[in-house]
Amino acid sequence: MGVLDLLSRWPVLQQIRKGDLHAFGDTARSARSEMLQPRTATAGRVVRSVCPYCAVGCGQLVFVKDEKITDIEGDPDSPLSLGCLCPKGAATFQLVTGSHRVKTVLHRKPYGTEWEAVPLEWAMDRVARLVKKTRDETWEAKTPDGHVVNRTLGIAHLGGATLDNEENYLFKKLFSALGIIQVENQARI
Amino acid sequence: MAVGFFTDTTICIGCKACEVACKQWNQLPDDGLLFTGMSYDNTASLGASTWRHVSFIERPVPLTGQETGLGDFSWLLMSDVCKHCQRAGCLEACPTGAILRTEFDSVYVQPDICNGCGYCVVSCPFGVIDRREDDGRAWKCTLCYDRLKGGLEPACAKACPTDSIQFGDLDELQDRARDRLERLHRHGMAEAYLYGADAAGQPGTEGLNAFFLLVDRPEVYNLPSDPVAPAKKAAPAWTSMAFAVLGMAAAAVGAVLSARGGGD
Amino acid sequence: MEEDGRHIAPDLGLLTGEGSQQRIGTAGEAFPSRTFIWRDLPSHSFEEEQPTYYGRPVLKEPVWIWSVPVYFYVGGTAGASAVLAAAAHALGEGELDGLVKSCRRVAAVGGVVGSALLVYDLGRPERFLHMLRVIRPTSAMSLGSWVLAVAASATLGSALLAGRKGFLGRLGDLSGYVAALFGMPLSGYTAVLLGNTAVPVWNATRRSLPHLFIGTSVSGLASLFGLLPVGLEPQERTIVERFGVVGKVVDLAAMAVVEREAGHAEPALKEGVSGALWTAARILTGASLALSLLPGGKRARRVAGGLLGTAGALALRFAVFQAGKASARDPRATFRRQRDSHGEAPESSLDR
Amino acid sequence: MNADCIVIQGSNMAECHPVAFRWVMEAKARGAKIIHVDPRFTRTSAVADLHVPIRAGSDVVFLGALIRHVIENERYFKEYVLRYTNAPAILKEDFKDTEDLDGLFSGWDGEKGQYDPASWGYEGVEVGAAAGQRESYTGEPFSQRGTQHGAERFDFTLRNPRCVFQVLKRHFSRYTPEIVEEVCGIPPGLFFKVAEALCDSSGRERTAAFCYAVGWTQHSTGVQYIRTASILQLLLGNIGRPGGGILALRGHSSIQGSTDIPTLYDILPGYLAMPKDKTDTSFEEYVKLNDSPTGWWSEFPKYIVSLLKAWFGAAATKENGWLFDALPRLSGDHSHMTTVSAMADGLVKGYFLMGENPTVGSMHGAFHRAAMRKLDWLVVRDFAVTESADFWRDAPEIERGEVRTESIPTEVFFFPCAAHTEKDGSFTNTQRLLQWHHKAVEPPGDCRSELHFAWHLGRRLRDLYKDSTDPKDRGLLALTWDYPVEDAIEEPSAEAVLKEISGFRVADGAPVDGFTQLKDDGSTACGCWIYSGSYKDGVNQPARRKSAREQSWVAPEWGWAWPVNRRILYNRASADPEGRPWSERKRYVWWDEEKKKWTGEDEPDFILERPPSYRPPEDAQGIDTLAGDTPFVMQGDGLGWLFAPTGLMDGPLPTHYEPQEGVIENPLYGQQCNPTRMEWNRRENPYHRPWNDPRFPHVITTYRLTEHHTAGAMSRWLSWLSELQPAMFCEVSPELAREKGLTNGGWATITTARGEIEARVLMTERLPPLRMRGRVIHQIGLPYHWGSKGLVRGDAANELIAFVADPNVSIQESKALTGNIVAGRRSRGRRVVTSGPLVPSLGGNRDGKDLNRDLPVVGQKRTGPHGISGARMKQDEET
Repeated sequence: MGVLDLLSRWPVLQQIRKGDLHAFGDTARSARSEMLQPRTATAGRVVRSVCPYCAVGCGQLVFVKDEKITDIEGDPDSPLSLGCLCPKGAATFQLVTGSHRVKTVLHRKPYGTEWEAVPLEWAMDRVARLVKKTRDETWEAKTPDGHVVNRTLGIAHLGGATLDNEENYLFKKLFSALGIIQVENQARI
Repeated sequence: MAVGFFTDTTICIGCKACEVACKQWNQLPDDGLLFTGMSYDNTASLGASTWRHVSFIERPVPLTGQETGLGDFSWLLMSDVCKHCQRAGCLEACPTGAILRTEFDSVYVQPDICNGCGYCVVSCPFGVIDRREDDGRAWKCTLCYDRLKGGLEPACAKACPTDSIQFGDLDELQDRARDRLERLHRHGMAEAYLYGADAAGQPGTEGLNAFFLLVDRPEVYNLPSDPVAPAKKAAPAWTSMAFAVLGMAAAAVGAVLSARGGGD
Repeated sequence: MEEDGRHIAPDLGLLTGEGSQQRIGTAGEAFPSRTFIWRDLPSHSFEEEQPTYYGRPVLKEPVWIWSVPVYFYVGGTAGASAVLAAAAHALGEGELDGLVKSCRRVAAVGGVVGSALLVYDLGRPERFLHMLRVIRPTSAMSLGSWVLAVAASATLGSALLAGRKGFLGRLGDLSGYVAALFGMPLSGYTAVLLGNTAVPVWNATRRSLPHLFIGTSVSGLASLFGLLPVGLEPQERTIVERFGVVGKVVDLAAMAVVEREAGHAEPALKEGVSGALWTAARILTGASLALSLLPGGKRARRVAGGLLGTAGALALRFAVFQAGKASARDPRATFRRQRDSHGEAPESSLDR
Repeated sequence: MNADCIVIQGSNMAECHPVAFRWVMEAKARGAKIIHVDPRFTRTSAVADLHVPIRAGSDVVFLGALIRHVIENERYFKEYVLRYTNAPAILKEDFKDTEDLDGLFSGWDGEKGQYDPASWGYEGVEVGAAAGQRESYTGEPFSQRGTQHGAERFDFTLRNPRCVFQVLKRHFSRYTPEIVEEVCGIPPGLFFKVAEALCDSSGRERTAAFCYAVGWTQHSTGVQYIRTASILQLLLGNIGRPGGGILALRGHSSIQGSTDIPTLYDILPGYLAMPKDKTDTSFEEYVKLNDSPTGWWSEFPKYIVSLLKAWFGAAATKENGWLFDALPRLSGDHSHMTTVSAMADGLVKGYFLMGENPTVGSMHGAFHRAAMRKLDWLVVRDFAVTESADFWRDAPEIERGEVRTESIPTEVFFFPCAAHTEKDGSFTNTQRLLQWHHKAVEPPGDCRSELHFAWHLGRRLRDLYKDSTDPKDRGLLALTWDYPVEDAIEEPSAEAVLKEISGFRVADGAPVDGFTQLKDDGSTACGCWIYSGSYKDGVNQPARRKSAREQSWVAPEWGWAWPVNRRILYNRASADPEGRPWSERKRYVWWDEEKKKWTGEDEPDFILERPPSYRPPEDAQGIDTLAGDTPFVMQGDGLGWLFAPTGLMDGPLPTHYEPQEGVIENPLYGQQCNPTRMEWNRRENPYHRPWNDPRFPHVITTYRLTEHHTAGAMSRWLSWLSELQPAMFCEVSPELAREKGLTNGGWATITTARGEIEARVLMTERLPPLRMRGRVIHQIGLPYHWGSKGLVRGDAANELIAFVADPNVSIQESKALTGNIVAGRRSRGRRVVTSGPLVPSLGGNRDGKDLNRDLPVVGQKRTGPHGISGARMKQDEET
């Protein structure tokens, strides 16, 4: 009986029934409020992570639901941060899920005026060929005064302070093997 | 059981982690990218989309216990929030029952009920709750009602790096606050005091569930010195209305009778 | 990219938090009061004597729009009308049916239009029924909503059934009296509603405001009759006019009291838009009173008096409304009132 | 935090590291005194007990005066100084101090423009010239590296005029409180307060700590800033003890890791030197120069061999010198600024930018863009298109029409990167703690990790070269590159890489427990010896997450700290020479007489079974030379160096030099600036006068805000952060504002010879004008987070900064320079880089005769390639 049902849920009637003069509490509560719970409770999984901003290395908990991130907050178990985060760390959710993130590779032709979206594979191949070309053209086996240097000064790298150790390791390993020595990062700056 | 915040402004470093942690958890929008020129405060005030707000007060007055080569100068930092008053103006004003007092003794606005009548906005003696025109509903700090239901502490208190914002059982917080105050007084900081810690300290609201430790007058932090939940003073208004309407009735009767009389 | 102030890519993050449903347009329209830049040295906002926080408001301005003060007028008039109708019906011995009928009509129209105006002001009009979800004795608006609901339906009934014979007629008369009973608070509760807020000028004047509003309701009704093309018997006219004179006198007297009570919030009644409106109201009401006191019953005089009176009543409602906004913007109005122990705290605890 | 006093100098800790600052506040709650020495009154000062405003660039004077105070008043920790530092060591007779040479040390070579440190050594100990020269190429100031032995003669009475202690005393004798007032603008009263607080909080029972950040490093003499603090802390006995030390607060999640496993030109993983062309002609030569007969570096061969095995696998054999010849060689400075100059001169054709935004984050953005316009190709990897990626169409000079997009030949690639939540990997935090972050979700679209990029690029290149027999490609083809890949996107396994970094036995691939198990016979492979053990027992140690509540305050089971999970370095010093804790209150590690081994709260930083009583026999080699009471095991002599006999480019003792662009003449010495500083004398990089430049009368200092992150690529796009600091602004005092007609919230334009930027004005007393020598010197504060992109936009402060660097680590000077400020918005003024000098030059870079940065003897430095002059300039190529 829809109408009766509706009436029975009418807070005023409950007020009268319970003799609740002010209706400050339960009688005023809606079904939604009744069911309310933290979204972390419904997350599929929690992944342990580290804040990507500064070098304090505060612990973070990443809550994932349906392969999407629903919340990122401090990890109370971390002896460094005990669950605290600074404003940047607290904004990590926006950093990793923000609509500012570009999701396709962009390419600007020489003398071009616009970016063009290009396939990842093509771009990787292109970069590899450019590296080879530049390396071969600028290879320096010996210095003018005859010292062995086997290197190229034609290619340089900047960056690493925000990368993982494993990533820096592969770069240093690869670039050293390629004879690229101008490898630098923010630590110098 | 009653829970709340104790915000100790003497250890606040004004990092605004609370503001962002709150926005992140509640997924609130920014409320304007405006440079205000008010020290480092570009949020200006609490509002419908800003439930934690950090104030920055540059004072030409020294802070007890601190010495600086600048001479008479100090920088007061304070994270403000909804006070979740014992006598809450907004709660008592809300005609729809959208605002209620939760099982945690906090004051919560139900977004599915609020119809945006705007009466709570004028009834809050702290100017906390606000209606966002483009949304049409009234919003304010929920004390992370959803988190509390899940046994979690509110986002701002959790994030606060220096524990300037402390969350917990109200009685326990009050004890902690008194100890802290006592300690500060012992160290010569006579100006320190608790704001709204209990009914005695703030009869107008009968105490705040979110109270503060301050070192200058409330107005300096944009807080009222003696806020009162409007409904506490409703009686005289109703009484004088009663007299007035009776007067009106009398006038009506009088007008009719006199005219009839005159008609004879 | 849809600018929602959160900028979350739907394929990467979920928006399910408490505030995630908050709709936003541009920040500008959301916070008109925020578009300002502090031009002075930050530490200069610090005044030893009367500190404020960069002069920013401590309170939030009322978010209500024009329809609210208009409702004050309409609702008040309707209430007064219902009362007069009942009085005339009770004491008229059937000779004042014309007056009764038109009063009931005015009340009925007022009830309907008033409700409409309130719904229009809501942030979420579709939820207007929530007003009757609970009864909160602490909330003047809650009580007012119930009063309006009953009064509006009663006036409607009384108007529709006016002049019927038999049972329906008696039913109409009954609802007429019900309407009068609820019409009385209807014409005055809005003053209490304003008085029971944190807005300095309203709160300070919460004792005198009801008298002001009732007076305006009465004078507003009388002035309205001056304009309405309704054929009233001379006797009926006299009733209305005498009723009106009382209203206008109360009005002017109450204004003086209100000014005195306002205290630190008085500037709101003297300066700016609200100040101008306040003065205008006083002049208009005074003028219309003068007119209605002149002897003779020329129609032109009645119309003129009606115009002045109506304008005065409306001006007064808007004056009070605007004064509220102005005093909410001024932090000192709040701070100084409380320092002068208009709050609850004992003197001693105010020394900090 | 167990410190009793914390001095924060050169850092705005509360703003830049709020969560780390939590522990400072905790210490404060326990009664510790917090002192903040900073030109500005910041959010750190707001909660400090004592704030000392100091002129940017004068810290060495302040710290030097503290050292003098400690020595003159005999407040140093005598037993600690005598036994644990080289204070008693006797120096060579021919050593000359700055006292004697008006700001120079002995060994200055005007030709090379650098020092020959031979005369800085201990008496009777020869420092090979090769070492000296090699040091001149070594990037990081690794004094303990090389053939440096301990001193042979000591004077434990510390009376010998040639012992380190007396030299130190004499060197700092002129750093008086009066000089502090004159140079730093600090009244003696304040100075003594700091000095006493420090001394009172040091000794057996108490410890004091220093915290610094780029406020110390970003100076033309930055390394010496830290050296000064180290000397002070050694004298006070605050190194290697709980609540003591010198904490570097670093700005990026893995900036420590990117130094340990360097994306830096001059070192290999684990701070092993990159080979140099002239000296490291063969593996044997290289080892000979880097090996050390004494101290921990005697283990060097094991580390380099294991590294080469890790890289070249089976191809690396003893016969072919472990393929050492496949490594490229350095021939001078190849640091960032040098590289950019080379780029501007057209030598660099291709450039990789991995999550870095130099046109905003590095000094002199306009010069960076000018250089990048010379590139054939540029690869940028980031979250969104940064200013650096868009340099070809979104730049001031293009906006002004000085450069046309259509005329820029560079081919540009933008690769979207994966977030830390979309990949596995480890960060190393500022306390050397490795922490693993796990992949939470798949990266969207074509976003990929740098691991993915590096590995697949390598895979492709090895494929392109696979048939090559050219010796130059030998290393690439020999490279061990067979990491397992996961998922559809073929993501290489980060854990597999970690295993290689940590090290394993070549025979069976079993992980090693730590670097003590590494061998120099090729039987072990290890990608970074200091990280050895991070994959101990096949367990991903950095991923350990035992709750803080379930373990001791040292929390050894959370993540993994290098070396061997040690949390405090040199912690042997927390016990007295006999191995007992200095005091109960400060017990940390100690010698356990029953068990006959070192034990304690932390992993002892010492040979576990070596008793305090051990003394090395005459014929001792390697680590056996370390006595039982020499805690500084990495040093050749196991002692803390008050005096650095080798390893530093600009002298064995810290000396105050004014910044490249200063406001006063150096009151201490005739030598105005660091004689060995690196300059780039080029048209695009004009310098102001060394001091009193009428065009640029004010001091400019740059800094960060809590609400943004460095160059802003991770914060300017986020509304929750942007709304908190929505506009580029400059902080000025009311006095300066009045003088220049600036209004709060209005616009101002700040200029240097390099460029001009506009900013909102924020008037405040927090940045007071300095009163020095009767003059009022105004300071201008500039946060540097903004650029032309993102939700909130503004000019980049770094446009103003010149190329000039510290000689030891080539770090730029951005914390103290000069400039001018005027009311109003940026003009259409043309820039020096694109269109010749912005302002009339005053007698070129080397300035007029009256104002010299250098003494005549120094002044004749030659200019090398790319206009570089300075200590690490390549000597063999003239231009």
